[in-house]
Amino acid sequence: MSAVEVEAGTVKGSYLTDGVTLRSWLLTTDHKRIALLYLGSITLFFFVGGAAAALIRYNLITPQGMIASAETYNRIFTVHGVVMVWFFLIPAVPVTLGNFIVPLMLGARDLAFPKLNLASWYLFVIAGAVVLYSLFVGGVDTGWTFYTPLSSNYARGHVVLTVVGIFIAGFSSIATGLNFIVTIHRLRAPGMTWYRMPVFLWSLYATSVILVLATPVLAMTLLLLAFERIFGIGVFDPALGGDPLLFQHLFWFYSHPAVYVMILPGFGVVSEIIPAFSRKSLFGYKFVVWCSISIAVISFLVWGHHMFVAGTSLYSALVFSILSYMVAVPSAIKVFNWIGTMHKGFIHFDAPMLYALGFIGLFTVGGLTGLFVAALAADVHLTQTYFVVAHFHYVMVGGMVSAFFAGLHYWWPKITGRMYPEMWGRAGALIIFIGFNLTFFPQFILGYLGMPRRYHSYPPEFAVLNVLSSAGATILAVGYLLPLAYLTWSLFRGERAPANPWRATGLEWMTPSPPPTVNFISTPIVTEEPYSYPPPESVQRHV
Amino acid sequence: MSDASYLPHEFQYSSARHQAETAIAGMWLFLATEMLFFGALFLSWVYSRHWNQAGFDAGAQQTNLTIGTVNTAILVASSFVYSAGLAFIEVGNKRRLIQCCAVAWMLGLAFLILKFGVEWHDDFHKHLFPGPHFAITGALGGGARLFFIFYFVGTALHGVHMIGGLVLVGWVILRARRGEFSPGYHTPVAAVGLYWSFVDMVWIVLYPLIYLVGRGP
Amino acid sequence: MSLWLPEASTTAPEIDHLIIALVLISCVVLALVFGLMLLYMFKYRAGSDVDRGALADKTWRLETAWTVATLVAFFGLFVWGANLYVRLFQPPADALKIYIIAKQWMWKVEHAGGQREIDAVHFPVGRPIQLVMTSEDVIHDFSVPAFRIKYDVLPGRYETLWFHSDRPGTYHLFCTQFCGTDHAHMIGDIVAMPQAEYQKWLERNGTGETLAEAGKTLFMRYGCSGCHGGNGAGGNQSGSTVRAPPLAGLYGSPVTLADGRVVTADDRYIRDCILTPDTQRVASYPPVMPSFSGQIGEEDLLDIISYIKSLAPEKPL
Amino acid sequence: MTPGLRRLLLTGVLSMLSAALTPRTRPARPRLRPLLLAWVLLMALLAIEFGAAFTPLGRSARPFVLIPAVLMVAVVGTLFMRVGRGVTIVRLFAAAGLLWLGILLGLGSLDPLTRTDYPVQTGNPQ
Repeated sequence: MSAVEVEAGTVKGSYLTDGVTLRSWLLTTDHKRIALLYLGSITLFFFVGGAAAALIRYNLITPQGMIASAETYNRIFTVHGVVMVWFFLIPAVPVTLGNFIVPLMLGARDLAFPKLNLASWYLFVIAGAVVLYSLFVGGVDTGWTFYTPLSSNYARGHVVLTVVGIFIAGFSSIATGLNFIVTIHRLRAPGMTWYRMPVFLWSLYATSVILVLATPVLAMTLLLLAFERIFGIGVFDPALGGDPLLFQHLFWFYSHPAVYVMILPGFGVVSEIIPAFSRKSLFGYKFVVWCSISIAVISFLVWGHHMFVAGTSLYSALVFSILSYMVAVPSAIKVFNWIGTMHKGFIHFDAPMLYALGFIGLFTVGGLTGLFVAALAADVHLTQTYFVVAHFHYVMVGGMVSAFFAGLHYWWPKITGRMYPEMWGRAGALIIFIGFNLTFFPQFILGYLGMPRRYHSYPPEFAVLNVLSSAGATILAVGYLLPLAYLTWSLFRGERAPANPWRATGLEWMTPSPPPTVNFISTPIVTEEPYSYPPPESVQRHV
Repeated sequence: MSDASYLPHEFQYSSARHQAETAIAGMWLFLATEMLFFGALFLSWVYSRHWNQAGFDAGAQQTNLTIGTVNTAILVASSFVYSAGLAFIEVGNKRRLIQCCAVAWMLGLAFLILKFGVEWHDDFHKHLFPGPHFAITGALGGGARLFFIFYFVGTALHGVHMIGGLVLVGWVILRARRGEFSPGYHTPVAAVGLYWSFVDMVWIVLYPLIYLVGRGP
Repeated sequence: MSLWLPEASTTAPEIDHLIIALVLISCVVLALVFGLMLLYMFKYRAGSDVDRGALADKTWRLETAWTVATLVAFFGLFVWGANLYVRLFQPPADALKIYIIAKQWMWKVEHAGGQREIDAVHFPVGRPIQLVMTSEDVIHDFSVPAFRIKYDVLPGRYETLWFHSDRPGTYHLFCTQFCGTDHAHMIGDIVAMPQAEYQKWLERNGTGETLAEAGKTLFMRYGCSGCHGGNGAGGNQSGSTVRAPPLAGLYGSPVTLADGRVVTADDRYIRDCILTPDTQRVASYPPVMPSFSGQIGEEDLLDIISYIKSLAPEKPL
Repeated sequence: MTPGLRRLLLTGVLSMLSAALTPRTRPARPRLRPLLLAWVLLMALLAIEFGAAFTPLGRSARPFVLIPAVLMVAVVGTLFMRVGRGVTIVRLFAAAGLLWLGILLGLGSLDPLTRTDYPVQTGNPQ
């Protein structure tokens, strides 16, 4: 991608300095500014959800529970689930890094529908406000899964309010996904053929397919749940002829693909970083690309594996089990490809690379334990225990949050025009990796031993492992606070970033840091494959 | 639309035509999400009927087939007339566009009046609303109740989409009266037309689910 | 090779074998991934002078190889897990039935002899036990880690679970489907006892009235006998104007329904007949039976079903 | 289906094909013919559906009255919404919507349609 020279010097100011009033931010249609608005919002939610997580680990230090009331505990883990899933994990990479980077990577000036993009942020904020309000006026104690008939007929608390919040957040997701898909189809720079697109774009394309096609099902499900709770319509109520498993089918039709909404962008981020810091092109580019797309499709065929012991038909359990193994194949292929990329590379250990390597390790553990719960008979023993909790935290927190941090560090110079302190970045990556394993590895064993999830108190024989997990959580908490501190510091004191601090490929590095409002002064023309890192010999000389 | 190259467009697009085609594509993708939205409702129909077939069908037999069929014909006609309006503006006939949109709008309103003013009114009168005085009791009551839940939820959600459609068609009429559309620029007319026809499609599926499948000896 | 968790049922070792196999596979893959990662991190670090040689530019051969290898391994795991799962949910014919009713937040347990207990299940070792479970309110889940079994307990229908334990002892019973405030207190004991002790326990806790006897009283009280006859002999015999199918000998036999389906009359079928008779109507009988949905509690239902079950055909009227 | 109906459907399909194949030049007159054809087809299908309401069909065969509705949806999609014209991704999006709808309804109904009563002991006590 050589046709564009860095135009530093010809541009005065950047998207950050074009308009400094609050109004110019709140009414902006610039994808870069909207990305920053989103970044602020999801950071807030990450720490709300994180505080709930801290309280959960605090409670479980002793078998009888440190928090006196079981009801309070139940509300806390519901908040943790709802906020983390819908207000951090699902939006995190797409709406921040995606929003910022997608048009830049494509060589476009903005997304296809900038006003829709701004509207999606407002929807997100309104949704978040509704959910936080419901939390302050008493919260919900159903778990984030809202299983009927508990949520419809039995739970106290503000179920309808929370559901309304999630319903609105869903439309924000749909707007974002729709924008990305149309943008990637229609706004590629001249010469940017499909196979010249970096994997990050492919991943966000796959993510958006899921957002756009799964979220409406959640919307209808939540609508029916709200009707069920307010009017007692009975669609999910066995006493009125309904079927509670219908709720679970509809819910997981959305929520299982949503897991891939959380992880696919992470795949994309890592697929950018590993080649950039190995100074080598991505191993098996086309395989990685098509793995992303096939994950997006197959992820819709596996939701039934959440229901192996729920009372579905035996045949449907068998079908869903084998399909679940199918979806694991492309994920496995990706891990092999990243490692293949490192082979014979020139590996630099900057903070983004360390986070990315942490991602590969933790995601591999998460993926492998997924095989346990996809095997029908093993799932019978392991499901609904801490084994499952550990499994999905390895994928979503170990995997996805590491990838989010990797991407945030990688593109931080581009977004802010400042460098973060490198040593602190590396320390953060290491502490998060260690803290994460200390927190969640014991939970695999707890789960095998049979400790059920969502328990406020537990039999004393589980105490040692729980204390270990809670101790690890304190390290993890330090690991997450660290980036907040040094990244904030770098905003004011960080070194000025050059246009391409990593000597990386990709159109986003061909424009100044931070980019001008119009992204590119002249439309870039793409002439090369992605990841065209110079041959190793020349790098060696350079080093 | 070769004469459209000089028309204004947003800065991320290369031409007005590029922008117009993209907007239409975006509308189609939105309609794909709407398909899945109603798809979840249709799945609830499958479940409710599967577990309560006799009662569910007994409920369906209480519906007003005449109004349902007339309403289907009205919506089909409305969609037809609107599409004709689009065909007229493509050749620059602005007057016909306004006339067609107005007819389509009124047909849509007629549908809503028949549906909610007459049919729902009768249903309430016959105690078919699944409340405490629900008319169908006994062994088939449970299934019939679930049928009318589907009936009221389905028609209400479709009705909300219809009202949204009427607002959009009204907006198109207003802009058309201001003379904003031409053979070179009529993207909003086409996009709203897609939505309007989609709402029609939803009804075309709801019609047999409500009035036909449960009927018969 | 159980870590600290006893393998107290006959299927537990089989599930453990599957889990151990999965652990071993995971360890191999992890060693491969971490090993290669660490090796490359060291060997190909930017500063190292190691000879990189020429890069392989054709990758599809390698890609196909590991795709196929993964697929084959996964298919093997699927077959293993699925085969065991299917057996896990096929109760043997001679199982002793115990009835479980879950409600927020307790387990109510009923034995055929009329013994009732709460948050504990006593049963004899050495023979298969089949649980017939339902819930009075929300979805619960009956989980016994020591037996490696677990199944959701849903309102409005019977679910079943079976196990065979040869090891006397007391094990944990957990509710593992979140069911509201005191979910964590919905725990109990699974007590496996030697035959003789179990007999003693039954005698000690006997109420003098078996489930079937209690059910007979209810059969009269709810008016079932009005149509189905005093001993479930069928209607239209003793001057009754209503024709109703006979119930004696019904349990376990095939029934042809009005819509042509043939089903086996098990607990779930009889339950559905009582609660939603129109969906389960027997061929050649008129649809006159009223629905008892919402009028009979779960415990009474179990008693009535036990009574119907006890009506063997040879029994003199 | 009657032969007359079959002929009607055939002409419909043929004209859809010809509409899709005609070059995309702006006609001097509005293209009303395909719309009229669509309207006629839709009314015919509606009449079939209406007739089906009075046909004796078994309870499990009744969902087949959805077939004309599916055809009507196809007519609206091709002739009113002109899915065949415009940029390729329009067809891609429409196909994606249909495919995923199929997944939702297909895999979603798999469970209730195959759910059996729990396997009871077949060894009859008699």
